[in-house]
Amino acid sequence: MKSLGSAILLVPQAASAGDLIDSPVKTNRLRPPGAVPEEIFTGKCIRCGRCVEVCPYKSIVPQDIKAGIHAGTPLIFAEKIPCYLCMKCVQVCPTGTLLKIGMEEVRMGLAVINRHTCVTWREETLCRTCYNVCPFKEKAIHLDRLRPVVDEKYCTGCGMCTHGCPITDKMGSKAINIEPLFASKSVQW
Amino acid sequence: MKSLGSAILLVPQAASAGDLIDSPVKTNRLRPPGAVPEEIFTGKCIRCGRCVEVCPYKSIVPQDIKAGIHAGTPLIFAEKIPCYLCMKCVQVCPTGTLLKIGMEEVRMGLAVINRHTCVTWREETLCRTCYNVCPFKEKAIHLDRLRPVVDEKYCTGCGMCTHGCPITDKMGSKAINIEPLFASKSVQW
Amino acid sequence: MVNHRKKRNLGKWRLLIQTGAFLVILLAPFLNHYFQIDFIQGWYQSLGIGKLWFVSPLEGLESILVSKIIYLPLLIGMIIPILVALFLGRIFCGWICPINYFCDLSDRFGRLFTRRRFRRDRLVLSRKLLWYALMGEILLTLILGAPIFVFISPPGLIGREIMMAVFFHTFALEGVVILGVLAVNLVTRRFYCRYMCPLGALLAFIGNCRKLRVVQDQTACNECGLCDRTCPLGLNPSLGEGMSAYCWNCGECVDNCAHDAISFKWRR
Amino acid sequence: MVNHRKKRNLGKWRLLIQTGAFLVILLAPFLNHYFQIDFIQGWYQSLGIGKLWFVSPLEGLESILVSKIIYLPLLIGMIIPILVALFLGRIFCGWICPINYFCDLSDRFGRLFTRRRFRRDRLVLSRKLLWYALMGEILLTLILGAPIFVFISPPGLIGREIMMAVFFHTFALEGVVILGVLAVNLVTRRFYCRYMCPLGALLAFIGNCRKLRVVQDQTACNECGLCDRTCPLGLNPSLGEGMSAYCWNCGECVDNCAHDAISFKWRR
Repeated sequence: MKSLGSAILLVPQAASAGDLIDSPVKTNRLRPPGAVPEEIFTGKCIRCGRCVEVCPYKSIVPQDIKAGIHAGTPLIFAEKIPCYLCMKCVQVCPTGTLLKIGMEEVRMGLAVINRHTCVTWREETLCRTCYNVCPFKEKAIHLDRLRPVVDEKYCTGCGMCTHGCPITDKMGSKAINIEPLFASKSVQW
Repeated sequence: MKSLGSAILLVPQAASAGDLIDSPVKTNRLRPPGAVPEEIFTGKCIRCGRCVEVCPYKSIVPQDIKAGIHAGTPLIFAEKIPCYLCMKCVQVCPTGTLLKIGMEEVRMGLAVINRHTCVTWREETLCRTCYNVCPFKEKAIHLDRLRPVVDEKYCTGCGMCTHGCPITDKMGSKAINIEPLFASKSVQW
Repeated sequence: MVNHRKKRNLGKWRLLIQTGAFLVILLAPFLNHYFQIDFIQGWYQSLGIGKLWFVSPLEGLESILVSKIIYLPLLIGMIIPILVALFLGRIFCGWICPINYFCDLSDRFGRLFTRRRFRRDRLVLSRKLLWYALMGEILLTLILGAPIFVFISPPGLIGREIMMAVFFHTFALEGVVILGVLAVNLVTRRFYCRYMCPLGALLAFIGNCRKLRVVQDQTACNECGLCDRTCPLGLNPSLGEGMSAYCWNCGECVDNCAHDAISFKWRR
Repeated sequence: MVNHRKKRNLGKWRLLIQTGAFLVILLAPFLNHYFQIDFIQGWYQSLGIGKLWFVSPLEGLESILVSKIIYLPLLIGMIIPILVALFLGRIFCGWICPINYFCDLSDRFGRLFTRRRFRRDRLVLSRKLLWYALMGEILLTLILGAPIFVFISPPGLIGREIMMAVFFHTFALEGVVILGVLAVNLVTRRFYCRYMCPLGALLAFIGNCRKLRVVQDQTACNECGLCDRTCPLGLNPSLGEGMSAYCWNCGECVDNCAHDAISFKWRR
């Protein structure tokens, strides 16, 4: 719940920083791996599109002019095509907007389970899709009395669980969603 | 008690650093968030006043010529208007006198409870104002057998507790005060 | 038509290089997307060939100015484009940029249907506008905290639209900028390139003291004025404007001079 | 009164720009305080417009010298002011600084009541004092470990006093410096700017080899001496002192020359 709270705080915080137009980053809308804080992402990214071209899964989609000053910046729609952590994009980013990091260090966000919609937590059935697809199974997601539990320490926010989750509520949310917590970090100059 | 001790040491220490006039930083007189050590604060700050202008709460007050060489530098009077940790000032500081840090990393000082004046510690009544107003409740201030206790690990020194504290002694001190311990840190060149 | 004493072939070489450069950004998305061959990625904001990175000097400068962080690989990626501009001037515009390629193609196409070899420029402004475009672009970028003008830089947009079409079978809305730039070219040749392109301005600025220049031999010149009419940027090589910062060394005037009075010279 | 052959309007443009610049620092505190619109903050120590930062070169230099820490955003904030000074010289003083704005206004006001167009300078010292002021200021700053002179820099003080009035409904004591500077202006025009302002000295130093200069055409000059009397800094444009480091390119002499003998020239 705490995580959700701070994720909701993200947008007004970014707006108060003087952005003319709000960041497109929100639940299940993530920057690629290794992204610098959202505060300077749009300023640092030169819209060269190399991360988009190099991504073998078409996970990374460039924003168009409707995103205002964020147009041209890359975004991952976690529930559509998640990041498979191949780390090709961080290798080609020429500006350091995506910093070169290892697979386990990726923190695109944090998976948060909605215990009110998750069928396993509602004790309707025994689904363990998120657990099965997690690239860090037993670390990022483990089963606690057969119910999935996320560990902040290991979750990379890749979104494979969100993509795999069979539950979609009326608002389009999955029963496990990625909150881009780390995008709100501020820059150290 | 250790904390109080080093706070008292602060002023002579700063003076020994070659300042012609003592630093205005003392109990409840704090530099804004992210401030560099007091040793170089006055040298690094160019008195542009942008932190003062941008603060939505008027927490930050520029010193006038009576502060000697410190004139024009920003100061927060914790018991009057504390810092609400909106972090706008660190965003605009052009010189890095206020470094860009996150809300939780702020260390403007440390809240120290005076157990002789605090009505809860004196067991006169059950006041928990400081606990209630703390932005990091349960972390920075928790209740130990109903009495407030500060945790150095989490306290940012924002002063909201000092501002909220209903007790003011004859000297103008509150029952919980902010000691600017971290201002005495020395610079690593 | 003027009878050429010795026809040079710079124009054909330029067409070849422009076509090759265009094929690179046209084919790279296909190779990336359908064959997972990512040897070449990107376009003229940043082009990666194997492990070699080019970064456009203007985009790189803006990224540094806005983010206020020096990232060494970015600087290294800018070295080759800056060196090329230092020595050869605004040659990227004349010989590589797909916008000028399209404009050149449309000029060649037009010549098939009209007897007039050179189109007239209907709207001529002060050339200094180019510098104001650069300054305005950088100021606006700094105020907004995002490289907004460059994100709609026409050569970059062509690369992006090709990629969008290949990858997502759609076009981005901002592609209309390309159409606008090509449209104003019909009013005045290279209108955008002459007066408005901040990237061209930066390259021109860097190349102000370039080594390779278009030089006029006044003894051989018979003042026919053909070079002045042929220049797509509306410069007057006959008045020595091939030496100015504005010339992008395309070599049209060199090609067209009937008396060998204009040539490229390498200045030591 | 002299009959002007061709009246230039530089003076009116200057008044307009000065007024605009003053309105920015006058209105920004109101917008910040009452409407929480923090698009513009600060004044002439550091002005923030959106994500764009200007930092005064002198204050930035002192901050680096005293703290001995290089902070990249500070350097980037100084780029534009330094570039402007490199190309245009001490133009901030002449066209933006609120102190000179007030002095200009008082000059204009005075002309309403007296027939003498130009005030006489009652105390004329060596112009080199300006350099000593800069050196002394930097030395004192380094000795004290605090930018003491600049904290009482008059243009900065005006910004601070406006902010103090809006935010705290009070004035800071050090505001008397402004009154002092304006008072000595009555003794000798721009006395403080001529001999004492360290910021003006630094800008003059940076702009020593500036591109934009006031140049005198000796063939057109009839040596009437009007330019010399009109110069608020007491320079003699008729002796070519418009080319010296001291000139702040205000254009008063250009405006007042009856024979078009003095003009701004962009040096290549």
